[in-house]
Formats: sequence, C-alpha cells, structure tokens
Amino acid sequence: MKKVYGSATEALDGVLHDGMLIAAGGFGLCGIPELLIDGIVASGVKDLTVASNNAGVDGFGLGKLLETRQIKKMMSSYVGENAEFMRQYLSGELELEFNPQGTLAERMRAGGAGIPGFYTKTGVGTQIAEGKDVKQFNGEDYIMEEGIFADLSIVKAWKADDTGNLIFRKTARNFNPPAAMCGRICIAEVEEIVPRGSLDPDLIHLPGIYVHRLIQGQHEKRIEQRTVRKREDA
Amino acid sequence: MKKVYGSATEALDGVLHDGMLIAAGGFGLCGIPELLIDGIVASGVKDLTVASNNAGVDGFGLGKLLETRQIKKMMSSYVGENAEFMRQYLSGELELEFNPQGTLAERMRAGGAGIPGFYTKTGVGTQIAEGKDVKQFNGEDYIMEEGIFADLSIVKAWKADDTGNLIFRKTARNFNPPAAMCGRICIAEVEEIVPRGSLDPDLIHLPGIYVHRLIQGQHEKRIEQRTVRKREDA
Amino acid sequence: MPWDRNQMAARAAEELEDGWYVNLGIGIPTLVANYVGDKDITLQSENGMLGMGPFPYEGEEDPDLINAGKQTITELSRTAYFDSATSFGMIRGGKIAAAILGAMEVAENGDLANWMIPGKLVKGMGGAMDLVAGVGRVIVVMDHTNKHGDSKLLKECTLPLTGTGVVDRIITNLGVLDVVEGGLKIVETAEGVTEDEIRAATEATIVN
Amino acid sequence: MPWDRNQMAARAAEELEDGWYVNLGIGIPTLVANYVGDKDITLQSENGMLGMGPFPYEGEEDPDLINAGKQTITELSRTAYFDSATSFGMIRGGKIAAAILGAMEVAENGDLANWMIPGKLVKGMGGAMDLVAGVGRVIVVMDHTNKHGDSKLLKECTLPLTGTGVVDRIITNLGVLDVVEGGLKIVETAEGVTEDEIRAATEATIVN
Repeated sequence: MKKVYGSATEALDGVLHDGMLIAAGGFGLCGIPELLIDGIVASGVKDLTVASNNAGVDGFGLGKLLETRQIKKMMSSYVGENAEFMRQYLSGELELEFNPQGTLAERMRAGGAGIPGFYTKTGVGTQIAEGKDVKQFNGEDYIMEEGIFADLSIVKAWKADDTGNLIFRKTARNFNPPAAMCGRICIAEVEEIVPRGSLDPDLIHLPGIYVHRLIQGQHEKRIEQRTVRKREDA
Repeated sequence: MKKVYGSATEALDGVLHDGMLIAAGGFGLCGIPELLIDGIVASGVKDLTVASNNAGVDGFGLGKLLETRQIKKMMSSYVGENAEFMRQYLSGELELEFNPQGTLAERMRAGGAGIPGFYTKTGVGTQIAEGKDVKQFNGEDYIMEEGIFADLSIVKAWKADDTGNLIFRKTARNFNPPAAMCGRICIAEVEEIVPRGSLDPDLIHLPGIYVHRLIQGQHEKRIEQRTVRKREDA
Repeated sequence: MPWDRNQMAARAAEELEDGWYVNLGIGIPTLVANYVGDKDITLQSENGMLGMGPFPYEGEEDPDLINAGKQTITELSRTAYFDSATSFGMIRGGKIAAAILGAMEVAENGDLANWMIPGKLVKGMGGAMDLVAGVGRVIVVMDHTNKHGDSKLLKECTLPLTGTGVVDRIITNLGVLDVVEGGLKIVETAEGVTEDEIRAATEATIVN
Repeated sequence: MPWDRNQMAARAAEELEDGWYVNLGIGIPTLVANYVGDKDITLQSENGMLGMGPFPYEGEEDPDLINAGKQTITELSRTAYFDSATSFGMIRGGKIAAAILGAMEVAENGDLANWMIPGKLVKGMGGAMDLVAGVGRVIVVMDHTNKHGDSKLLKECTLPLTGTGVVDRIITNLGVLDVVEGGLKIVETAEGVTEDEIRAATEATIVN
C-alpha cells in the first residue's frame, strides 16, 4: 500500500471538495504544511472551513488561501497577524470561530480518538461558553466542547518512513499530531523520507496509521519574529 | 528541587494514607512499578483503591498488595490471572469496578488533562453503561465516563534524567504515561537515571513536570507468557 | 466438511485488504496472521504497538515486548510503540480497519457477547468493548454451535453484551454469514456444507 | 516612587518557588525570567516546550524553535518537547504551578479581562483562557491605572472576560494586592507609595 506521492498536487488528488473541513497543523509559521497549502491554492477548491491555531501571515502559510478567498471560515485561537485576514473578517467575507488554544488542540485530539464531546473549565463564564452545555462536577461548572472530525488533515513533520511513521523537530511539533489524528484522510509533508527500519520504533511521535499519504519536499520555514541576543551578553 | 530519592520507602514517605486512590502503570507484568509496590507493601497502608489495567499474579506485582489485603477495590479491565484476587473477589472481600481497557486509559489521561468527563461509544448498550449519562451526537448514543483523579501515581520507566523526564521501552510504556498524568503526586521508578542533557528533548515520552519523585533500581521484569518459535521455523 | 481452526483462520485472512491496520483477538483470530500472504497488513497490539511481529526465537524473549495476550513477541521494521491512551484513541477513533474476534454468541442484529458468563469466573472485557465500538469492521470467527450442539448465532444474545449491533460478518466452521437488515445472510458455505445444513444449525433468522 | 517595568518583573519573580513549572505571558511577564536568580524554575511555552531558554545568538536562530509569542528561542539541558494537546493537558490538568500574565482589567472577585476590547481589532485569546482556568496560581502584572488614569482594578470588569474568579494576586506599579473574600487586600506597597495612594487609584473594594 503505497503512501508516498510525488507532489502535493498528486497527494491531494481526489480528496478535495468545496465546503470541506480541513484541519491544519502548525503554530504561527512554525511547522506548517507549506507544500500542501500551495497545492490547495493550486487546486482552486473553495468555501473551506479551516481549523488551525493561526491563519498565517500575508502571503505565507494559510494567508495564501485567504488571498485567493478559498477559505469561508476559520476555527482558530489567535489571528490577525495578517492584514488580509482582518480586512475580510471586518467586511464580513470571512467567518471566524474563536477557540481557546487548548480547547482547539483537545477538540482535534478528541475527534481523532472517537470522543464527540468532553468537559472543560476553560472559558466557563466567558463568551466562549455561550450556547454550550454546562455540567457540574464536584460543585463546579464545566462546559462541553465537541470533538473536531475533519474531512482532511494537512500536517508537516521532519522525517517519515515510507509507512508514514512521523518524527517532528522541536516546537514544530505543536498542533501537527492532534490535527493529523482528527482527519478522515491525513496527508503529511516532510523534509525527508527515510527507509523503513531507520526510525527507532520507541521514538516515533505519530504512528503511520494516522498518515494516509506522504510527500517530501523543500520547506522555506520562514521565521515570524526573529529575536536574538548579542554574543557580548553572554 | 531534588526529585531523586534513595529508595522506594523514602520516595513514598509522606504521600501514603489509608483509603487513598492510587493509579498504577503497567500491563500484565510488563512495565509495572515493582519497587514502589514493594514499598507500599512495607508501608502497611490499607483500604487502597487501585486503578490498574490488571491486578498482577499471585506473589508478584499488585498480587503482593492483594495478599496483604491492603487493597479494598480495583478499577481494572482484566483480572483473574491471580487466584488470590478471585478468592477475595468471590468472597466479597474485594470490590471490583470493571472498565473497558480504552475507557480506563482515557479516564486516566482525562484526569491528568483536567477533563472531568468525556463521551464514548464504548460500552453503549452493555452493563458498563448502567447508571451513566447518555447523550446523542449525530443521532447516536454515547455514554459519559469520568476522569480519574488519583491521590498518587506509581509508574515504571526505562530511563530518566534528574528532572524527571522519562523514556519508556517498547510495550512497557502502556498505561504508564496516562497513569502518571492523573496523580496529584507521581512517583516513577526507572532502571537508570542519566545526567540532564543526555536525553534528546525531542524524544522524551513523559516530561518531568508529571514526575514529582524518582527512584532507580533493579527490576525483575518477570515474563507472564513465554512464547517462542524454534529457529528451524525460520 | 466443516472448516477446521486453520481453515477458518485462512478464510478470515481473505477479509483483510492491502494496507489495512488490523487487530486480532485471542484464539483462532491469532492464527489469521499466518495466512495474510503478501498483503501489506499491519497488526496492532492494543497494549501499545503497531507492526506486531512473530514470537521471538528461544533465548530472545524481551520482557518489555509483549502482546495483549501477555505473550512475548517481536518487532518489525515498521513498528511504532505508544501508550495505552493513544492506542485506544486510534481504536475508538476508527483508525483500525478491522478487528477479528472470537465470540460466545452473536445475535441476528449484530449484538455480540464475548466477555462474560454470569455465575462463572469473570475475568473482564479487556479491550473488547473498545474494539467492537471503534474499529471499521468487526469480523467474528467462532464455531457455529457450542459443545452441546446449540447454535451460537441467535435471535437475541442471552449473555451480557460486549456491544450492540457491532458485528459485520461471522465466519464459522460451516461458512460465512453477514449481518444484514432483518437477520443473517449466508455469503458462503464451507466445501461440502449446504445452506440447509447452516439453516438447521442456526437459531438466528436467515434472510436471502 | 512607583515601580517601573523591570521592578514589577523582579517583584513578580519573588512569587515563584523552587521547583515550580511556570508559564509567562507576553510583555512584562516575559521579563520575569531575568529575575528568577538561582531558583530552579522551568518555563513552559504553551506551543509545546518545557525548559525554555533565552533568545539565540545571532545566526543561531532555528525556525523550528519558537515560543508562544512566535519569537526564536533556545533549549536547555532539561528541555522536553511535546504536542499542543499534551501541552494544554498539563495546563488544564493543573500541572503548571503558576502563570504570570498581563491584564486589561481585574475585578475584586478575581475576574480577569485580557483578551479583547469590543469594537477594536480582536486577535483572539490564544492560550490565556486555558491558562487562567488551569494553572495553580494566576498572578497578574499590570499598571495600576490605564493611560487615562482610570483604575484597572475594578468592582466589576467591563470588558469580555478571560476567566471568572481566577486571579490570585495582582502586582502593579503601585504595589501587590491579593484577591480575598470581599475584595482586594493590599499586601505590599512600592517603596514610597502609601496605602492611601493605592486606595485612591483603585476602584475595587479594598479590604483589610
């Protein structure tokens, strides 16, 4: 069962349709599926709902899909690092569902784990709780949040073997595992595909069962906030 | 903040009390906290409720705590590999709460993640569902299961650094991470404590934040079912 | 002639498709692994492993490497390990294409009973309730009748259930039956077994 | 004289105890890291890291290593990485001893508003709602009054809430106040600031 595809376009063939829900990994511009985003731009699919912690920046990451107006709705915790996003949002062209960051991550994991709803204290007594079921545990209120079941997941990892076992690097792991878990189909892009047997089975971050298709390619890996200290500070 | 203790008895000092709930890692006799079980036996603490997938065998693992009658109740998915367990259970000396294996693992993880309840399809329409809240999602019934919040977690890992970052080995990982997460206090026993910096930060299975106390020691690692093939079968 | 254990396992192996991740229960289902041939099947062991290999050679047993039946096993080049919460996350989340399980009783509506007999020693459901609730396809492999000659394919289960309406296909020593609207449908008979013989050995409603 | 940003950060650092795992918000809270001295404090970055180190030297920036403010950072010998679901599992699960956060408004009952101003550009709550709901102790560091001179310590918040009854202690440029039964209690004043000056600058009820 071959999982490795030659390009983002090939890997996306047959899995895209207008109006679908896509879960995307990444945090800011770190660990985002750059190649698959480009492939989705090229496909022209539209009216997408995208569950992703952030919405990219102008001209990079999910910002590309905003420019082409392919996104109808974002499910995110933090946006607006992106002028085009704000323009579309304020003009009513783009819907936005805010999720607390941990709630968004857990909703993705829950969807992937067959859990349609869970209770959390996060957001109790705030706007986020409006319209949500409330239940008491030990005398305290919790709200119910629903699992996210995406039509497609797009994620970025560091290395994979050809069975789809994935390894991430440093904080580029972030939302990628939970996003991968919640998709009916998951496509991963990596910097390097290695032969099976070359990854230590104890050290695999995401087992290949979660990964249906796989591509390898060059990544720009743009830095959003370059902060440094001078050597003389040491 | 020193996490490393000299022995199981030292590590358990001040954290045990009669009637407490202990979550224990391990599956069968694989990856069980042998040293801490011995330490609890030696402490004489009683009326324990123990959440553990299995209950050990006669004379080994949690079987030792059954022999000394220190356990009042087990929360498990599969038991009875243990004659003393069955004797106590059938005579009404020991309470038993059956949990489907995945529900037990998820209840531990949920407790550790601040989730007091979640919905699952597992057990719907069976004895397990009796008395539990039912909710429909997409027209199908799910039952609510509650997070486990243990007073103490006891787990076994392969290696640790002195900050409590843990690495497990092969299928000895099993229930250890979720069990560790759900304890107010977690004590881990390992085969080797290595200097900080010698574990790759990308490859840590359980970050030290979950581990409050740590001991190192020799493990018997008894095999429950020795199954082999002959070389001539190859 | 009815199938023997190995023939039932071989027939069950035909159910598996290339690329599937599969969980095999204890007993006859375990034998299915011997018959997958060159299909690309990855076996899950629910205690935290994908890519379960055969038993180790004598002297190479590793106490840290066991299957859900607590037997010593080996790893493969595709193997990945993970914790029990993740393992049942993939089961409950529908990532496992199929489970092949034994059973005490199956009802014509797909109800399954395979974990306890009231009044007898109860060992627990282990991962069975999670598997039948979560995996894509539940295939039961069992003898058609019990040792008293009574049908194990019933109108309604009499034993405590493992799951309701969960069974998709049943492979017995007499043949293969699917759970369909209104009852069970005979899909295949063992060589030399007639449909009438299956009907005679079956309490559940057989539909055409 | 009121404290400046660095003095507020230094005072906040005194709140941290040896062995604690701590999450620092953006702004003044970030500066707290400069004042922990030789206490054994492990900083969490909620995008998936424990053991956050300082900014990298020029030329050593790694795009795969950023903090929750998307700034390039470094790792330490104690560092562990994990995914976002695990990260917020430890936050929601109460494993983080304290969060030090900025705020727009704090109410006398501990309500906190720090994520949106209606009618202005709304960027989102990020991880703030999870942090205030989950961590052991919430310490707010902020100026006592806004740029119009109005108190930011209120009887009731006017802005949309981040959490209800979540704040434990407030460190402002004028001093330190605790959320207690009935209102706020002055714990400490900045050198040269009187309790009366704090009362005058505070809309919230001050209790003794």
